[in-house]
Amino acid sequence: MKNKIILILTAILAMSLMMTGCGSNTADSQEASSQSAGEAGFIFESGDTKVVMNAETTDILESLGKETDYFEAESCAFKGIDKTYTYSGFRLYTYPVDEVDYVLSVEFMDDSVSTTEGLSIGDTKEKVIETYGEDYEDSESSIIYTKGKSQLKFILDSGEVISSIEYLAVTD
Amino acid sequence: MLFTSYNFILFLVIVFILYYCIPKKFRWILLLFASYFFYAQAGVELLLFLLSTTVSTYIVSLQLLRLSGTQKAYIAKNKTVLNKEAKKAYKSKIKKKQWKWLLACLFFNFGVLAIFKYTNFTIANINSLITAFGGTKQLNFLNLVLPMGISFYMFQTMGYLIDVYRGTVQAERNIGKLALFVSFFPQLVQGPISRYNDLSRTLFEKQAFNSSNVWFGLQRILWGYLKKMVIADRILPAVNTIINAPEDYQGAYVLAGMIFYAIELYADFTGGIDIVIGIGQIFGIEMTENFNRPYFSKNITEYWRRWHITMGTWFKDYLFYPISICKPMRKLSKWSRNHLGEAVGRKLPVYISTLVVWFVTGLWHGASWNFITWGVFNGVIILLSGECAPLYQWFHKRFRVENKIWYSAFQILRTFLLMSSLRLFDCYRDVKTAFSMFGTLFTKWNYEVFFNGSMLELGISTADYMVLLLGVLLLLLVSLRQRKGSVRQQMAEKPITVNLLAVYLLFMAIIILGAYGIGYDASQFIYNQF
Amino acid sequence: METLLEILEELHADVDFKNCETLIDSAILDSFDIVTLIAEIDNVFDVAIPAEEIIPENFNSAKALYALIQRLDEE
Amino acid sequence: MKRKKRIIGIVAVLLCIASLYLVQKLLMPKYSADIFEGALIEDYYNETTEHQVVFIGDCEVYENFSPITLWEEYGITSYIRGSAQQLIWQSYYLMEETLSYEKPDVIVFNVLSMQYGEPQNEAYNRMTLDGMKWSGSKIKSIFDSMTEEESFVEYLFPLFRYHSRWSELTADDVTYMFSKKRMFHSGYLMRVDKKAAGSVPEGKILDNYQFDDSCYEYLDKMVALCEEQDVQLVFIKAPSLYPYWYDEWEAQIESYAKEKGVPYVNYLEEIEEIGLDFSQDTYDGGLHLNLSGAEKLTRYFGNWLKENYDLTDYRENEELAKIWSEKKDFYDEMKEDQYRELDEFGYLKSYGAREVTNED
Repeated sequence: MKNKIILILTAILAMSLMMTGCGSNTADSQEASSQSAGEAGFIFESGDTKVVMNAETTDILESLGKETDYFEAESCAFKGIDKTYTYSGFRLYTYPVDEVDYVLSVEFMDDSVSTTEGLSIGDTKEKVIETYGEDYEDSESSIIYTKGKSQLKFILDSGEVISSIEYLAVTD
Repeated sequence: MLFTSYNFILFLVIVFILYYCIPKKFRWILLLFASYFFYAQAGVELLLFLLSTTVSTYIVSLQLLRLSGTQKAYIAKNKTVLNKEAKKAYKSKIKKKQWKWLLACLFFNFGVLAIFKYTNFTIANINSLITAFGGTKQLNFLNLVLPMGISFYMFQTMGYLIDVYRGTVQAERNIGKLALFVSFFPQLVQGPISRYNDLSRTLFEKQAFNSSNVWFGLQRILWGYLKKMVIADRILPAVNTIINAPEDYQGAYVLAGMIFYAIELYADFTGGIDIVIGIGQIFGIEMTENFNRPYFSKNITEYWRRWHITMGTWFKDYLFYPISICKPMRKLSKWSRNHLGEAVGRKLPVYISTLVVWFVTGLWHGASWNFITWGVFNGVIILLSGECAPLYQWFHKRFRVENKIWYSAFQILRTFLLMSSLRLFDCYRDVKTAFSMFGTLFTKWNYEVFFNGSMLELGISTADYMVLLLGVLLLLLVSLRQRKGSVRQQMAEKPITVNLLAVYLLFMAIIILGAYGIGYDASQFIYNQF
Repeated sequence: METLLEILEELHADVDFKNCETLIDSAILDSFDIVTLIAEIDNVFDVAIPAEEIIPENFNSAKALYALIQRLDEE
Repeated sequence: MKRKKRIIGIVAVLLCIASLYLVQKLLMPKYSADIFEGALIEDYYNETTEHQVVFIGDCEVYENFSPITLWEEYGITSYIRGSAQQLIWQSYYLMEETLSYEKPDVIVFNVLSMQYGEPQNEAYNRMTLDGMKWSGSKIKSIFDSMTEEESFVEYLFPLFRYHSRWSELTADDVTYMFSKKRMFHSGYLMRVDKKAAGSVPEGKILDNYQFDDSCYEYLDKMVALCEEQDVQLVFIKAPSLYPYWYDEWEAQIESYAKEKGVPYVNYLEEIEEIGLDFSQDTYDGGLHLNLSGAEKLTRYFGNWLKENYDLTDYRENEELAKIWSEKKDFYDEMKEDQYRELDEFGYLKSYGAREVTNED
């Protein structure tokens, strides 16, 4: 029995010795494997409030202060209610997951607000692509960038001028 | 096509019905088609891998056959003139030729395996070396899809080839049959790794419908599904919660994780094998058993005799022995006898080949340092316990605990925990984490979490725990029954109504308690990924 | 034969190798023993037992093993 | 001996199937405590007589029109084949199915669902589809409605879908195993409570206002089907303030209706005429009307029907009168009971309402 303990201890010892040995390699091979892992998404900043998609709303609402307008919509048949908070310049939409609300999207309503990267309604398509790059999917009149669990969507008037900007949560 | 998908069930039913409708002599051909259809579901282009292995093996095996044929003929012809030496010389000449062929084929096939399984791993390591030496240039990863089940059919087929080379197996002249041996669909994805002599006995036979075979096979399949769907997939969320957030779940959680994973892995892997062997049985095909109640092992060596048996024996026969008794090794051993003393010379071969084998075993499980470390540790511990064997014997004799139940129980528990802690390596994202998590077992005393309800925060509910508890108890019960031989046999001897009721309950348990459908993410069998 | 038995005794003093017929089947000899055994035999009898001969039939009893050695010696 | 075995085998199989059926019945959701909407569709099969008017659509019909009122005021027999977030192809196949049971004079379709071009949500699918009796229509509807995660087998044997409910079974699951709780009034889901509509935000800017082609496809099919069966088809947009009804959508529907010669009424534009007061007539801030709202809208609609189509007044018809007075009684009962609960608890406890929490 004693010997078993000794044995196990030696094993542990051996392990800890090898730690140093494998350490460096593993770190990298993990890097390699975790390449596809989701990075942080787009974040909307109002003042010093960071609005992160799919984040719990309580704190965010707290620091955004009193909304100018509030609306809640009971979705057909289901208990959950989608809430809409209107602030000057943008709207915040939430979705519920059992009793808790999460950020669904932030929609700009006028050019008084701008994205963290500095785009606002009225800017041109070129500027968008300059700022956010070529890696987007575009439908008839919109450009959508996806990053982590969030999307940034620009709707273009006559394919040229931004008529709407929206941060969207990618829910699954 | 996951075994647990509706499509697979449908596929199976259709194949089953066809199998017994068509004339006996075509039945193995149907299985061949079925197998290729099954494999094609993963991607038609993947069939190329299957084919390349099959064809290359076919050609080479026939070459080997031809050569030994000529050898016989030659010797027979010149019996009179040839003296012993000449005969030997000729034989070794032939053997060399055969050896070349064999080598070429092994090289080609394992080459394919290596490229698809280990390229990115190698790149990762090269990159890390580059950075280690202050380089900035990094190689890009290739995106190679690992062909389904390649580790299994590769080993099985190469085993066959080596056997042909050794002359213990008569090379198969019908490429169709060889193709079926390589691709037989139930075992294609997760073994067991069959030997040609074992499998071919029933695989190509003209199978007649045998109701008791079908009945037994069916029960085995259900039993497998119960393990996989009711136990393994139900406990899965808890395991993932724990191992995916090592920073949050330490100490007691690691212990819980170890045990949960032990349960999951057992239920998943043995369940999968039950399904495979059961399917074989309903087609009247016998496959080698892959497990023998492993968690009842009293030491690690025994454990590896009883867990994933077909892999163990494969490595033993095709890697361990060849290495440990090859000429250079014998020379080495002789040399060290003379220079380093009896004991060393005696052990050296065993030590070297053991470590090699376990390194490869680790590598076989996956291209990552986790598995390699895991493998090497198995090897080390096996050797260590080998070293301690005399001490044990002394201890056993001294205290006369050998056959005391409580002592056996202790040994079993000890082995179980040992193996579970080794598995930490294939749980956690990298070796470092595995070590530090193992450390927290002793440093972080938060064992209260077992009682303060934290266990319900892991993603499985009280109801789940209840099901799991019952499930595990059932597994235990059946394992204990198995000591008295086949449980299904024992059931069959009971009145038919009892037997039917049991099977019925099994069936209902799967339907109702199975973790399948919407709300559960359909999960692969763990061993499909190797 | 005697020498072979001696070699075996060295491995496991407590086994009656003269009469035991199931050295492999009842897991008395594990793979380590076998390797050691083969090395020894190579040493003493100068007979190299190839991997393909490592099958239960050849190792289950001292007799069988001895027969094997002789056969290989013949060739 | 062999024969005995075979008999045992057969019996066993039969028992097994039977028990599977029972278990399935037990485990399927009963929608008896909340989410009553789930039981709407199959409630139709309890109807014993035909209807002159059949409403088809989503919550904007089953929450906003009251067939009982239609009967009381105009002697028009009607039924609402509505279900939560009913998608347009589901509506079409329900229409198809309904027409295989009866031949109404008028079919009313609420056009809100034109906005959804592809399957939306498994739970809603279930509520529309599980209730349907097996028929070609059901099967087609299932295949058109399935989302990625769903599979036909799970519709064929709902047990595979609901097997996990074993852990949340209640007494209701036994009580309503074979016949659902009576909750509806010819497909109308009653709510008497009030929640005034605040300011409703105008809808987000969309990048594309064009209805999906597949939606038009089914709209065409509806028109064709009704012509073939010569049933008068009517399009409506119920006066729900939310979800937002875009002018671009309105325009498309109008032009489509004109082109096909289908009457179309958008009640959002006639809120005054109807006399709807969204501080009084809605129970959830403008999405759905409550009883008083529904009755107002129904009267208004009934008038319109009477003016435009000559629908017989069946109030004199003994048989129907009997059936409908019975319906009426149940209607009044429930109305009373709901008012009682309002007084007692301040909210409709047993009618799927949420407890009123005074948000600022």
